[in-house]
Amino acid sequence: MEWPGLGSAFWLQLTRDLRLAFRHIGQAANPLMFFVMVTTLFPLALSPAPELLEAIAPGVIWVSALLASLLAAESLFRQDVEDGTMEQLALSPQPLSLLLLAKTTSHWLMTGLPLVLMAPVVGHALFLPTEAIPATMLALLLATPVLSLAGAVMAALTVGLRRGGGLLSLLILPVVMPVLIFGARATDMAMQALDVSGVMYLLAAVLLLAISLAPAGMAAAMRISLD
Amino acid sequence: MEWPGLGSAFWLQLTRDLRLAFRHIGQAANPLMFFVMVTTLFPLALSPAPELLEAIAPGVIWVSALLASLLAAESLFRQDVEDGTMEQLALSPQPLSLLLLAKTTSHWLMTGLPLVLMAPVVGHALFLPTEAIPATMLALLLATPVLSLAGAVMAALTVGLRRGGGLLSLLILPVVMPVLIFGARATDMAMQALDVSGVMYLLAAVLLLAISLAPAGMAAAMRISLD
Amino acid sequence: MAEDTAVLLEGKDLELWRGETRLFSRVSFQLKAGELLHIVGPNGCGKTSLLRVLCGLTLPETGEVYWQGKKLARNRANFHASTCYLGHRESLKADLTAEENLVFQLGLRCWLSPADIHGALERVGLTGRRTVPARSLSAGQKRRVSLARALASGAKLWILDEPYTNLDVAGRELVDQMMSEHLGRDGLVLLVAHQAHGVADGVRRRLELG
Amino acid sequence: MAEDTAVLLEGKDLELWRGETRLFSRVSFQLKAGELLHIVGPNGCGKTSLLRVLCGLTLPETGEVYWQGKKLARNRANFHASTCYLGHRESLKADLTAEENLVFQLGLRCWLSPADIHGALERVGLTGRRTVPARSLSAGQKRRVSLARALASGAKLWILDEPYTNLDVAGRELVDQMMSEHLGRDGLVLLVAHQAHGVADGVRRRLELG
Amino acid sequence: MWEFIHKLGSPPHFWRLSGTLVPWFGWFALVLIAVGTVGGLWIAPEDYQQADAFRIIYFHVPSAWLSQFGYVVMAAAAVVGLAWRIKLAHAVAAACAPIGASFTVVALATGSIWGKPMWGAWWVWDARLTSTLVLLFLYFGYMALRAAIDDENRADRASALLAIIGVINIPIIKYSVEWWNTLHQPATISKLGKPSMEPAMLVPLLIMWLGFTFFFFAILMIRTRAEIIARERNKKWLRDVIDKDGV
Ligand code: HEM
Ligand SMILES: Nc1ncnc2c1ncn2[C@@H]1O[C@H](COP(=O)(O)OP(=O)(O)OP(=O)(O)O)[C@@H](O)[C@H]1O
Ligand SMILES: Nc1ncnc2c1ncn2[C@@H]1O[C@H](COP(=O)(O)OP(=O)(O)OP(=O)(O)O)[C@@H](O)[C@H]1O
Ligand SMILES: [Mg+2]
Ligand SMILES: [Mg+2]
Repeated sequence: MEWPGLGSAFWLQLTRDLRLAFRHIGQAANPLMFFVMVTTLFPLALSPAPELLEAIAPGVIWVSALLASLLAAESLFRQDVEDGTMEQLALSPQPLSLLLLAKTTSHWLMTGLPLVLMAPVVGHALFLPTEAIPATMLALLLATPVLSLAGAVMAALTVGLRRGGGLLSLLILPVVMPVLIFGARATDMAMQALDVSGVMYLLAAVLLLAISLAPAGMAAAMRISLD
Repeated sequence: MEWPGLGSAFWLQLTRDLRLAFRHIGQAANPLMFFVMVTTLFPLALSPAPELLEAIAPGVIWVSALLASLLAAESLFRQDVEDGTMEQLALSPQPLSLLLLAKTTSHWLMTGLPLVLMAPVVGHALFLPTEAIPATMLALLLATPVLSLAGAVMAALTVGLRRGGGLLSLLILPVVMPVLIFGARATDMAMQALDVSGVMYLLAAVLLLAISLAPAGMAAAMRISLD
Repeated sequence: MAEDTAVLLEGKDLELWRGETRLFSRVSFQLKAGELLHIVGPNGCGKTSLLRVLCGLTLPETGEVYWQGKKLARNRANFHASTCYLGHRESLKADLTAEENLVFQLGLRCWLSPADIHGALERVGLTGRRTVPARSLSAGQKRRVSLARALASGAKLWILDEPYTNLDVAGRELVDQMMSEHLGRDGLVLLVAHQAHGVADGVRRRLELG
Repeated sequence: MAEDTAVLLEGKDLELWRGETRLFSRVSFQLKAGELLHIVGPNGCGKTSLLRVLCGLTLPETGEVYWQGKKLARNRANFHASTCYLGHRESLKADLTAEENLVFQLGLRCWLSPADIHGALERVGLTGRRTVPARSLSAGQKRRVSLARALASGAKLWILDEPYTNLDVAGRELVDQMMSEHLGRDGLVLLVAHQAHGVADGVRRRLELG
Repeated sequence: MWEFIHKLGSPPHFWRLSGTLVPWFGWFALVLIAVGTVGGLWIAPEDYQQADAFRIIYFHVPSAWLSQFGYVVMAAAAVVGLAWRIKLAHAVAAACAPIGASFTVVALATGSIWGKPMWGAWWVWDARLTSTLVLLFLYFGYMALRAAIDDENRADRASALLAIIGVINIPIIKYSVEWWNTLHQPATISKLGKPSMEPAMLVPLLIMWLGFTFFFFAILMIRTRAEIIARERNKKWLRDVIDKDGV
């Protein structure tokens, strides 16, 4: 037997998910909306003293990035499992891990990437010093995929289950806390004009680790959930 | 024909949704855990200096309130619509608005109430001055239902007008932002030992408005979506 | 005008469009107590859509549905209290057991003792599966839960959309029995089914769509 | 050992438990090219579960499934490339049209020209519904999309779980034709259906469950 | 190896083995902890800077150690359960979670009690403290996931996977003190060669550590037996055993 190669399978899955996402543009917009709300909330709600905002800027950016991706993880696989298309993916000759990775990628493109692109805007809103913004964007670029991947693994674990009770968040947060720490540290150091390369390397390493391990984890978890 | 009264219908719907969320009573702890985590995130991301934490405490508490209500809102009605139980609700002699209100209530009990109850703990972790806590709890008690109701209307809209319906969900921004801002303001003022009664009255007014208008809105949107 | 001889359910030239296509038009019928209307037609001719119009889920393009002589929009609650609709999808909460599902769905429309619900579940042969969540029931068992709902609902009008789906031979006979008994009780049945039903007695009519 | 006379699909004493109950045990069978196995049994006896075990979705408690003599776990990709599974649920993305759905699902398993897919859709009589999202297709039309998938997949082994569901008379005949042709092409069919199928020729076997 | 795993993997065999071992472990633990407590709280000399406050170390360190060790045991059991499909291993993992969680709680509690005099705060956001908190969350997540799945078989496999994923956190806890310059005490005991602690303080600590470990295993076996009773409730061998010589 012969079947299409990995590349085309990945591409097919990716494009399909993106098309679906754009048909549900509303749901896709939610995390972004949340991100904007959060970042505008702080200046509005707190006494908007620039130095204070500047001090909390890293925390706000990173936590809202984390929470936004968390928000989206919930609905990553659920629909596919409920309408039975996931079953068909598991029954296709393509490795399930690849297909789920593709789904996660599209998910990242819809939730993670916008955050990276919005970082400058948010940064300005919070009086983040301009020189800290490139570093922040790079750090986000490295970290958000990790958040998506971790979220995907946990989503695959819990997809069969009744929702609510914030079980998913309970599972994701512990795993991603280190990423958060590193990321925020990167922004922090950049603000003090320190050398961030060390942290960046660390984030990159974590990302590589996640990319290499997460897909297998997702696939295993998904096969269990489908059983 | 005769059928059970509104009260019992409301109660039935409420208990069913709660049971769906917490099969085991232990799961009722998850939302609490969730808030503990969210609040631990900020100190992680920031340099954990007490005075800084104290400064952002209001923002943190209110952001996690927003998150909690958004997290579940997206799929508040979707599952019922997809598995066809919503159809049966629409075909029951009971007014649909009542049943949807009951669903929203259970959602609030799962997401909003825990936050209110955890506020003291969270506040303490973030060095929120003790005298600010009662005001915060009251404000949360008034505001979180509004968030849940707004989220529910949004959910009804997104479920209904599928293509791009989510964009309508942006309409809730004008509703939600003021609530958040006033809420955070209340905490802030309480921290400075100012008189918060004004803000409280305002929040209460918004709550009454929401309770009186939202259910009809949900029901209408839902009937359209079921057509 | 609610004696049993009177017309209970009536559709007056109903018309429905979907996108560019007109599904049906000028559909009219009357149904008295103890009558069964068997709606037939090829796939996609609009049977399900018609049923949804009749139970008030969909607004028809033109035409009206009357229940006990009143427009449906006027006495919706009254109408819904006396109808039971079984669609293509069993509407069950996957995480609740069959029993819990029935207790909730029926609890909204009538007062029932647990005994009644057990009785219905026993009638459809699900006593052995008390503790199983609906998710892991088999397709036929899910269908049987819906049948139990119709039984216990005590509704006057049954709207059944392909009730035979996924049922084994015994199950299909059960459906026929249920319908005959219901008609005997002066109940009304709106039936959509591709295969011929086995209701011998009672007044039976056919409506050809498409 | 992949000549057509050889055993292609084999199940060796399979056993499966669900909760406290044992669904089936010591189920064994062999299937050669051009053979159809009709699995029958009352509702809830474990037919669907058996099919899921056979296509590798569920791990059996004991026993093994062999494809072309190799354990299923060993050559999963190979096996899945040559099987097509139609479950109780048609697995369609509600927001995509029938065509888009097929293009994606089949694109993962074989190279197809749009013409092939149009051909399949035409065969099952859905040419008129090109632009309709799967959500608003009728139950029978959805089922027909799944049939089109089986047709276009060019798979050697068809696993059909109640393919007749929701189909009108013409549709049921279509299924029978499809199966006969497939068997004629030395294909294998695993069929679960409550009513008798209309496959005249070809080797037909029965497996009673429960 | 293979035979051994499968022999141990059979519930009846484990039942017999644990039945004989539990009392031994229990008594060892009791004696060691008693000795260690006396040694730690009375015999050991005062710390020249912390006075008596430091004595809490005798409860803090062992429990903190067991909080991690417990997780490793749980993950290892999970691996065995997934790889060889041994049900007993899953039972062990399930039994392990609550124990590890409670030791983590103790570590956190004693730690913050100690932190009050040392750092002037119950809690500081320091790497090791945080990662320990994360560990607690991991335990909770594991238990929550298990509770959320009705079908036992699936619950076993899913939660096993989660346990394995979570192992990442252990090295972070262990080496957080080296990776980040933290408030928290760096490795003072575990430093090979000459520990930077005088024997009179060290010896009781080691005794405590040993006692806590025995205690851990005793509880683990007891809880596993409970799990077995729950899982094999309608198996014949279990009924026979229990009829013969009780639980
Ligand atoms: C909530 C606060 C604390 C937590 C969560 C915590 C956690 C831990 C952990 C996880 C270990 C490693 C145990 C091992 O790997 O064997 C440890 C060891 C230790 N902790 Fe703490 N700790 C806390 C507070 C403190 C305080 C306030 C002190 C004293 C100033 C302290 C002193 C020590 C010492 C001396 C060790 C042994 C170091 C070694 O040799 O590895 N801890 N603690
Ligand atoms: N937006 C649309 N554009 C064109 N056709 C549509 C649209 N939405 C629905 N339809 C058509 O409306 C019909 C709905 O049919 P319905 O479900 O009532 O059929 P049915 O008689 O129940 O068929 P079945 O026997 O398969 O259940 C389908 O033919 C479907 O293709
Ligand atoms: N956790 C559980 N406890 C007890 N029984 C269970 C559990 N999960 C599933 N079952 C039973 O397993 C069986 C699964 O049946 P399956 O879906 O294979 O039946 P089927 O032969 O396909 O029936 P149908 O003809 O209705 O499709 C059902 O009888 C169901 O009640
Ligand atoms: Mg139909
Ligand atoms: Mg079946």
